[in-house]
Amino acid sequence: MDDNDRALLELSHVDTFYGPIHALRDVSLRIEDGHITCLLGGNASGKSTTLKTILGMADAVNGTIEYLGERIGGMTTAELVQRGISMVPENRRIFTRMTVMENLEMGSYLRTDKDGIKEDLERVLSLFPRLEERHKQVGGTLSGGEQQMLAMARALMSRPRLLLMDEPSMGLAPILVQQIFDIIVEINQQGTSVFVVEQNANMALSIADYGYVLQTGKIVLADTAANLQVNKMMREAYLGEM
Amino acid sequence: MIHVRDLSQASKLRLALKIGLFVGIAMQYLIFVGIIETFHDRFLIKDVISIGEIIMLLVFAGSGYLSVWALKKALNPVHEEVEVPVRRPWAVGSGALSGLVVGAFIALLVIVNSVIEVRDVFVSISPDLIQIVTFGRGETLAGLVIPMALSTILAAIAGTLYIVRADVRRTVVLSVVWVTFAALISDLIRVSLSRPGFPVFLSRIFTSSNGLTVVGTVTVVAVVVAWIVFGPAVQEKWKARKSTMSPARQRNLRYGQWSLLLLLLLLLPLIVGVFPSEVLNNIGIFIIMGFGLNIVVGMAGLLDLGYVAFFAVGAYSMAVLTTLQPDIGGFELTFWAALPIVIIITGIAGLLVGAPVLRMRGDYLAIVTLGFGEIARFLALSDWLSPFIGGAQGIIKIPKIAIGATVLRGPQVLYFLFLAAGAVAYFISWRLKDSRTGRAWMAMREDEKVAEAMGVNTVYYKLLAFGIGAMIASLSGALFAAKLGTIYPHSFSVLVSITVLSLLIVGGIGSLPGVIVGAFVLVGLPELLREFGEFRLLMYGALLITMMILRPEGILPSVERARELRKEDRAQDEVYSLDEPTAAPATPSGD
Amino acid sequence: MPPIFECEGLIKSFGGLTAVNHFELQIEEGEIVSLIGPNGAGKTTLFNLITGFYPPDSGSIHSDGRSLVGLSTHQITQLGIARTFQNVRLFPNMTVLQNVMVGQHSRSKSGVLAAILRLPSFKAEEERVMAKAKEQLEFFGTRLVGYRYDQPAYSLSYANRRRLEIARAMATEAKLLLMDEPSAGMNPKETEEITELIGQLRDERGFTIFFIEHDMRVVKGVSDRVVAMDYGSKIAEGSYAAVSTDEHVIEAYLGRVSEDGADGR
Amino acid sequence: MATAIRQRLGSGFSWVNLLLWLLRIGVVVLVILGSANTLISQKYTVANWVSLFFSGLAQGSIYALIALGYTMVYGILLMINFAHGEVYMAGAFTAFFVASATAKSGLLESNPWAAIGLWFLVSMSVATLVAVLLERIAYRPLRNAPRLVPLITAIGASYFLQYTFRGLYGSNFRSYPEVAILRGTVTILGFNVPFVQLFVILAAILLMLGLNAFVERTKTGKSMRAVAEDKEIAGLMGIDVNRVIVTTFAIGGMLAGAAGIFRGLYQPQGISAFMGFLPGLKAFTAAVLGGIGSIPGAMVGGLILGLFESFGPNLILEGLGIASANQLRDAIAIVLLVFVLIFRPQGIMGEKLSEEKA
Repeated sequence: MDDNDRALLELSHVDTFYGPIHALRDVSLRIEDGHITCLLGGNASGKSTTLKTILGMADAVNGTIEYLGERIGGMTTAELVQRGISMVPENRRIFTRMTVMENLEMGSYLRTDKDGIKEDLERVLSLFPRLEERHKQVGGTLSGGEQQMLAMARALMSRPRLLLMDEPSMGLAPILVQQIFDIIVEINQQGTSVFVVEQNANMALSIADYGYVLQTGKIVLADTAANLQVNKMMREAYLGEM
Repeated sequence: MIHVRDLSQASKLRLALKIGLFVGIAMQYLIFVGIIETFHDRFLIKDVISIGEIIMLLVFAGSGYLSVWALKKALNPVHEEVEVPVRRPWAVGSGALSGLVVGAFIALLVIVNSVIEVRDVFVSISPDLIQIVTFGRGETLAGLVIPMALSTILAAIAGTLYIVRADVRRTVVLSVVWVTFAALISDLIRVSLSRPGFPVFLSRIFTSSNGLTVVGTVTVVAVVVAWIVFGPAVQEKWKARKSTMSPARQRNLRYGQWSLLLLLLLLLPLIVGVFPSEVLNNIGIFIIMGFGLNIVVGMAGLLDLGYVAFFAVGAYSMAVLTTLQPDIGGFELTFWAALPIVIIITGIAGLLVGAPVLRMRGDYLAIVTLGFGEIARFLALSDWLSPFIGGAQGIIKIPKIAIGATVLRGPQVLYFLFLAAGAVAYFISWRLKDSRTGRAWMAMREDEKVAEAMGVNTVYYKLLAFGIGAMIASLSGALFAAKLGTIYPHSFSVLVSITVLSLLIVGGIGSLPGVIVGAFVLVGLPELLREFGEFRLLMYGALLITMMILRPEGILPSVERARELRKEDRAQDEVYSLDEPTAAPATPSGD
Repeated sequence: MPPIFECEGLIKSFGGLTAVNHFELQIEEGEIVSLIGPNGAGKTTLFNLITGFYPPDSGSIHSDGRSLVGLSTHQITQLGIARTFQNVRLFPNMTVLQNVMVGQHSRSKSGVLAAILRLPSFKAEEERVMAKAKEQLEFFGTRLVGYRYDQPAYSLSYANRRRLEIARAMATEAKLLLMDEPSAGMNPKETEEITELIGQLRDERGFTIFFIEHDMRVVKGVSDRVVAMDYGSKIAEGSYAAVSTDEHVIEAYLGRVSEDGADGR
Repeated sequence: MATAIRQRLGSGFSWVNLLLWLLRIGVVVLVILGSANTLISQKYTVANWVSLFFSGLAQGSIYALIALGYTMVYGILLMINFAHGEVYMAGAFTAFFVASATAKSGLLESNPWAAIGLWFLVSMSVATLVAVLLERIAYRPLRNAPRLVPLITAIGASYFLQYTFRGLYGSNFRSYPEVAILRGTVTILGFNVPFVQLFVILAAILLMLGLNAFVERTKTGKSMRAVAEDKEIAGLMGIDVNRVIVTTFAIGGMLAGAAGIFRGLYQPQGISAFMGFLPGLKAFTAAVLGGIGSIPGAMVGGLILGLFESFGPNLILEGLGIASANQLRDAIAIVLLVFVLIFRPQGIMGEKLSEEKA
């Protein structure tokens, strides 16, 4: 990868505190346009905090965050959504009391282009045929996998240029995880850049182009996905040195 | 690095206008709601200025003061500790401008009132009121100009005051405050001064039947000025002398101060006279209840809005047990024989109310206890129970309290009973605070689940708090019944609960001296200011809101509660659990 | 002698999700056992079941042969099980000393009357409780002693709050300490210290320790035995070396290696 | 076996539980006994019961409209807007002055429906304004404060508003002008029902249907539901959470304003600045009864409470031999509140709030 390329999103030397906890220490990473980038790490390594920092939900006290060359620190979430960043939260967190269609509608809340929304709705439903079958069902009655799909579909409804995903595999059976990751690849192939935060390293690396490994708030490894897959230190990062 | 922003002239003017508008609306509020007119009946300085007028003048001045304050804040939003000078022309100008706006509001009111009959809707807008707000000129050109001119000038002066030397500012502000305060309690001063043994002229010189005299006012101002000029030096000297004393003498001095205080407390009714003693007793009723509710709300963290129910149970059971009214009770016990029974009955009532609400969340608990309080009143009012507790007619012929053969008569004697009961309530609260029980309560207040995990049986401690709180309230209720000799259901409305809660909050929840201060401010002051009556609860409401927003810890916060109600403490609850979500069955995938 | 802690067939579900599923475990007196597992594995739920925060759907929990099921939290504490919390839960507006003194609650008994009258028994007990509390705080060196005694807990640094929470749990004179991620949010140096401290708690104070931990350095550093959990069930148990190389554990943490290998896309 | 029973009862078998069970049984026994006694004695005719039914329904519609404001605000902010009863009072007061004006100008005579429409327009606007100001001034600064702080503020606001209105408009009771077209009775299935009751019931139902359509179908309504469910995620969608909260207060205020008018139309004793307190408490009861946070719950809860309050004294209390049972009408509504909060805090239609969420 060429370092002179302008990244889609770039964090440089970011420190974040969460309450009294120093959650991110000097984190730098870049997300290339058109690629899948993953951020790996065990429990409590600071993965979610990274996402929150990008979205301005946690304050970066040091460092800069740039999106398409523009500093986005201090922007409201609505401004970020308008600029094409969208997120699939951890634990899915769909609106359980609203129907599938209503959930998707909320995803396109800020958009006013009716035709574009309709187009995206069709695209999204073709990506997730299961949701089409259940479009009138209330979110809370969906299975875990379907909820994950709905959360992804909802995020896509804002027609993002960058999709942030927080632990899409969490709490799902392996077969579903495989399905979800296949869809991530498809989304990426349709032109959306994806940033996946995952604990499930093997799965994430199997689809990503580039990966970072986070350990107690620090980036300890950064390499192409292929290299990381064979890197011995990977396991160490999760399970400690042997 | 100081961020001094450079504001354009236009935005400085806008700021002053904004403040003027804001204060102008507040002024209109005071006029429309009737405060100005009501307080016009009372003089601050006899035949010179009424309280209603001084309120208006203070609001005028306030707009100027506020506008310069806002200007300062706008120029230097971050660093409070750094003085950023506001140049004099701006101070005068901003003040004057905002004052002009406030005055214009009054002029507008006068004009509008002359065109349409506002009084049909707003009862306070009477011809009298128009006279008051125009300072006697009515609907004339002068009536329009005078308020505007006064307001502009006063606001400009106040604006300038904000930037002048601190001691000048203090002198003016303190003089106004103390003169107002002295005028408010002038009745009390008058009564205290005019008693046998005192020369009659003393009371006549300083106070009149309606407000301070000019001499009185000058005296107050003189005292304030003297204090500002000489006070610091005197204090300094005293401190220096004290530090050279031997420890033993210092201790003696402390003892001396305490015994002096005690002596003062004991002699208070004799010093102040009959009517003020009556007021003191009324304050006492609320101080006792304040201590009781402080255990329930302040220590154990259970927001009880129906506390009046226990006061009522105490008063009613005392009344039923002692009354000589032929068709009710029939026990005709003495006060002292009845008291232990009353306390036990009320304690049981506390447990009965406490038991069903044990598992309830804080806000639900508040509403349910409020409901209990109302139910108690409805029952007291009902015909159904009237054979037992008198219904709407209440219970009469409750005998006076006697010690041996001596019947205690008059507020000056009863005072000692209130003092004793207050001391008992204080003592209990104080002793429990630093004990295993108090710690268990506080732990429960801070985090019920964790308190359980530390071995605290929260069921027991909640009941205990309700029980003890109720018993203390019963003490107050029993004295109340015996003091009045008659009780009616209407004395036990939810307003009592709200008053007690308000005084706790004003004094600082959890703080024992705070209870006393709160009771004096919220119960004592309105008693002295009869006109205040109708606006008492208006003020409580406004106080509750502003206290919660600006100073939730109260005037005299207890040390450990100082920041209890502040936002920052929530940081602990919200400490981020890094990547692992906490279990919430609502999102059932967390650990 | 029955083990200090024993549970069998423990099940707890919330709605459709089984957070703890047929879990079983025994802990002997004097052991240090750590519990690891990915997010959402059910670790904290297990702690909540043991301390009576929730009743289990089924299964048994015993301590020293006594059943804990059906007891309320404060009774369980009295029987000698104390805990700390993942996200430090102190009594923020009480002083440091008061926080720890609350820990002594179930080891003291003076009531309202004794307190009001300041009976000699009350005074003696109060002194004992305070001495005990100070003793626990002294365990952490000079950090929480002296002028700190009277500071409110909210004013402490994060690491000190964690220490205070441990001191409070120690003050319950429990036999079994449950610690939920004692190193969470700590920096590497503090983490090292916590590791050492856990060892001392057992060696010097005789506590049996069962703790949840994500930092493998801590787990490796002090555990006699490691238990790994996923989807509510125990997936491995044994020495750190054995568990950390266990295939199930690696899979739980890193995910299954997809069949088609590296070229997934 | 003993362990099994204890396990079933959960971790808290105790005297308190026993007491609660006794209380439950006692209440059921009393209700049955009282009702049976009354019915057997045949003190009241069917016509009596029908008339109680309709007046209960009308009163219940008023409660339901107020309850909607409680429930919507609770759904979004998890706070009890205790001052909501005063918003209702503000509506009733405003309408009184508009009504007097329309009566004076003759509009009420010449074009009554237009006049009544005007009442609604003005008083609902004022009530909305009060509700929105309340949110802005008293509650917004406390958005992140501990739970009890906004409750105390709300109590303060409640008294502040009561005494402000008393100061502004005086302490007299005021009665709405007579509206000719609402006089008279309508015969339904052979029973005479006052037309004004029917008007209140129908208008309230119309408003509630409107609200339902708004919340279910419009984008704003949906965003309200989204915010109620998960503020953070709603924000992630780009929804302006603050605006949604203000909208919620505004809608609650509108409905309470309308309820104020109904009350003024329907009850002869007139309105005063203190009229909001008890209906507010009762509407809160209705909201809890239906399941706080649930919109249909508040509607159903309100109607049930109205009926309960209407039948309760005559049916249950008189059967128990309590004299002047109607004096206790307000008390039994509050007793109902207490029992619902003790035994079924999630209400009829509400989902059980987990302790963490609560």
